[in-house]
Amino acid sequence: MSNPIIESGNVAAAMAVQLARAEVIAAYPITPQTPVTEKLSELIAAGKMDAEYVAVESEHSAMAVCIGAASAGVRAFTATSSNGLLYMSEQLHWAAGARLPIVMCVVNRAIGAPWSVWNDHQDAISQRDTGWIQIFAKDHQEIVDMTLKAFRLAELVHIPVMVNYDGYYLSHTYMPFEPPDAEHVDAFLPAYTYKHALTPERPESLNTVTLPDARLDVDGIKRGGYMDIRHNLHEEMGKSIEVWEEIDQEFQALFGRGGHPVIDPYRCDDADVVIVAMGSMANQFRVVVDRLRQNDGLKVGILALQMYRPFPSAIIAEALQSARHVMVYEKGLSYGNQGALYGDIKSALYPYPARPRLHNFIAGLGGRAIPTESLYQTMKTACEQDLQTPSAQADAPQWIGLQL
Amino acid sequence: MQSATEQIIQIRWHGRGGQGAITAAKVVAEAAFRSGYGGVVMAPTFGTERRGAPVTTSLKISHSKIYDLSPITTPDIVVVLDHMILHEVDVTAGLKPGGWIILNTPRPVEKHLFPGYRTAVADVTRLGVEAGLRKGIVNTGIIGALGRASGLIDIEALADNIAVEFAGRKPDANAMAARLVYDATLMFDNMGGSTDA
Amino acid sequence: MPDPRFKVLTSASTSGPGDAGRTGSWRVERPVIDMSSCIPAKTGKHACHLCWLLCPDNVVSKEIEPAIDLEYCKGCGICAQECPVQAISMVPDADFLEGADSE
Amino acid sequence: MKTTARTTVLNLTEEEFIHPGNRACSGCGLSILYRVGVKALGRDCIFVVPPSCLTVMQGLYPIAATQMPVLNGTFASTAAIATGVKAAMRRLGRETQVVAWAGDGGTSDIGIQALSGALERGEDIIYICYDNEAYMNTGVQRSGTTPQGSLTTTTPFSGKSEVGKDLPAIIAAHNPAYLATCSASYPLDFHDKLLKAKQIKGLKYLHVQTPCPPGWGIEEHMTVALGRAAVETGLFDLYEIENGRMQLTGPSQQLLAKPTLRPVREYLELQTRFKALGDAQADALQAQVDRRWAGYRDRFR
Repeated sequence: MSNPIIESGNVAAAMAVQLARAEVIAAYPITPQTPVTEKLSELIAAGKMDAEYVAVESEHSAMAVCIGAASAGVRAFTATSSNGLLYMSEQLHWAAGARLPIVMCVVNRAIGAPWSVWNDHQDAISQRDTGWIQIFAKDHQEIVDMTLKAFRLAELVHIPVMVNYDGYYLSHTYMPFEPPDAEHVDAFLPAYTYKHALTPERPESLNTVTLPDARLDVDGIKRGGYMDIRHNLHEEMGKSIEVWEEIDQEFQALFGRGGHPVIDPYRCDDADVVIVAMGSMANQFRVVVDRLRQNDGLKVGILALQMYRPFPSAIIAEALQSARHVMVYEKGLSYGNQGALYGDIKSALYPYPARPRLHNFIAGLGGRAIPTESLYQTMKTACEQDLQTPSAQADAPQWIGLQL
Repeated sequence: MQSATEQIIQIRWHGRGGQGAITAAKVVAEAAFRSGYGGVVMAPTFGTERRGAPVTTSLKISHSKIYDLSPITTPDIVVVLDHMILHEVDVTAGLKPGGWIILNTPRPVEKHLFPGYRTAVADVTRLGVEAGLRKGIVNTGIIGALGRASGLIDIEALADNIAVEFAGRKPDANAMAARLVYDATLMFDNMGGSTDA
Repeated sequence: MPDPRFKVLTSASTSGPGDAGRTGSWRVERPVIDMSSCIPAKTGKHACHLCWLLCPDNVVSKEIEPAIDLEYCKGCGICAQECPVQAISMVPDADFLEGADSE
Repeated sequence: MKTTARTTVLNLTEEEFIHPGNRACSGCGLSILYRVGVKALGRDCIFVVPPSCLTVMQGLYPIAATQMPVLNGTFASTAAIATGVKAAMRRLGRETQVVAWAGDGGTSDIGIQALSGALERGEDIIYICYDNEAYMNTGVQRSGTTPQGSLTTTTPFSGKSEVGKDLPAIIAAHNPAYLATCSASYPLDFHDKLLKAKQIKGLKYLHVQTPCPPGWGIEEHMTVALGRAAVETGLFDLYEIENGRMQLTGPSQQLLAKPTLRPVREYLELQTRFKALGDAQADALQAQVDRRWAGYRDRFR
């Protein structure tokens, strides 16, 4: 096993991409993602990584290069943030519909207007329906491990994977992590091959215009229409949760880390109140949970959600069955409705007998600081109040730390 | 079960964009980690600051993994790479009572008294030149003052990590700067007399 | 390699003729070659073959007596227009319909 | 300059790479171009195609008209997708030609950013723009290259008021490894320019005027005649730019010997799309062509 090192989250991501032996890197700068592609260009220029580095002219083209490379059977990677992710939105749908196992790091940042370079999750949340698998890391070790596992997952299920981590809180922060050794990574992540790879030996036309209805091919075999292809994407995205868990077990056997690939509960076993959050905020809540238990005797736990799409409804609903209250804290929302994660959790619980009361909190948009003290006070107040708020009223998200 | 609320030492670095406060904080983080602090988190200012503007960097040090990445609001120590910053920024903001102010200044320590706090000063700029560095390189030297005042990490561990971080960029002179500053640092406890041994 | 439990359906097409069906049915007029004027037919040598070169639909053969694949010929008439000796005439397809003769 | 033996109709390969019975319109200029062009490219190539008439011509899943691999991609990203495919070919150690084949809208409008980037990077690809001078696939809307005065469904009464973009000039400003203009009516010229492009490293750009019967308002059998008229009237010139040097080629070069060219009206009057073009505009166009050709004669003769 390698020795731990102290580096930024962006460097951690770049090291994982190096270890994964990505072969084509498409790069376009955007804060706070830029250091990922800077580091990769440095690794390639220094001969420490053998890959094609394409300095493209836009994020739209970054994903286009990945689409081209992956369609030809080569492992491709890019990274972006915020408006960059939105600029490639069309390509995200395309990559998923074409079932290309592209991996992309998204360093989560608020979306303009107005401009903000700071962290929230609206970029990734707004792309939740693209058909990409979306996972969220909480610290640098998870950035490294999840990125490697993301390549494995993408290539097993042939669905692109977005590895999300918080801008600045993780991207520019330095902390220790252990880079896996290359030999074990090679064993964990075999070379990518694609049965439909573009090649003159077996010519195929990919992403051809596809009719609403099924149609016979040149050999008389019935092939699905658009809807059948999309249904398959949906079904197989759902099945990816299981594969993600299996990959985590493989990873754990090789590297000794893992065990909570989909949800990561902390002190939830006996909790009356369970907080749900994604990304680094979920780790921050561990401190809050400890204080609430220690100082106030409140039985509180934090459930970190690691996989946002496909949404692990059953796993989450099961995990929340014994909670009386669930507090969903999130850094993005569906404007005019409620927190996107909140809505997902609410719908996940609907078929289950026990439905804890749900409470929605919006925090940290555009980098608004989320002081640990304010999380503690918010939780304390919420727990001390009569938590039997009628659900219609509780549905309206409470905004943490508003200054107007 | 390990408690996530375990004591965390919080150090806030005040420098100017381009001055190397981030690198200095990273060296201290490395040295702390190698010295047995399992939890270190170093976070630069989250912003769009440009060269020359005052910037801060946060360093948290703990014996166990740190889960709370929120910015430092109540530091135990502030490190100031340039005494002129004192005119622009209230470096004591949130500083815990009795906390340390580590300051690069050519002036005597008596000129930098902060009621209720402890001060450690050294002419890091001059000592850096003495160590063989270009004038204005202060980020390695100031680490010596931090090591001396805080006693958190052994000066040899700090100097070693400086040499590693600055491999190919005058590693010996940079390590020497920290050693010279360590020896020259003067400390004053404005809560009741000099702590200078 | 994908997990065997996954089908990975995509729109990957393989090539074959007649994707649009028998496009000969699009035609209103069909080209008819007068072999007594056609340069290669008349001279018995490979020559001219402009009808083969300029056919958008790849339905004219490059033979001494050029043949037209009426299954797919869309009847655009470029061959007739471009023939340097006007050996090709466009004749209403209706004239060739089954039963047209018996009327 | 190296001279290569020109392909003739007699020695052009009989091997066909495009299946008949595809979805192209009757008399489609692109079909002629595509069918003959791929003969020059051969089987060791991969096409990248954005939404365009070519997408439709390629066939509907699961049947394809082209016998070579094709990657259909989003409208704006043709040159970038081709970049990715080429990067993959380098990784795989393959010499396979990567050929982007897009329309004028996909090149001069929505795709120009990606193309400009690929040009600046000097990507080793062939980029073919078949210019039928409007968005034909969506039903004849004005594009950046639509000529002034042309009726389209978005310039329905008096025609496009602006002058069309000189796209080859924009490309030339990027200093591509090779640039050529071609016409669907001279498929062998296109074929041989592709043969040449295949031998050159870097980005090779071929701009091909491509008559479109429904879009131009011409009868289906007139496709080739129209493209020829565009060249013979001096409206659309065939040339190459290599190492920054421009040279008229083939049919256009032969026109240099002629004292006068066919009047542009002969070309305009064959098409309903120019029926709103007034005499003054036609005269202005003629004057513009005359000036350009006077310049050519001074320069090249």
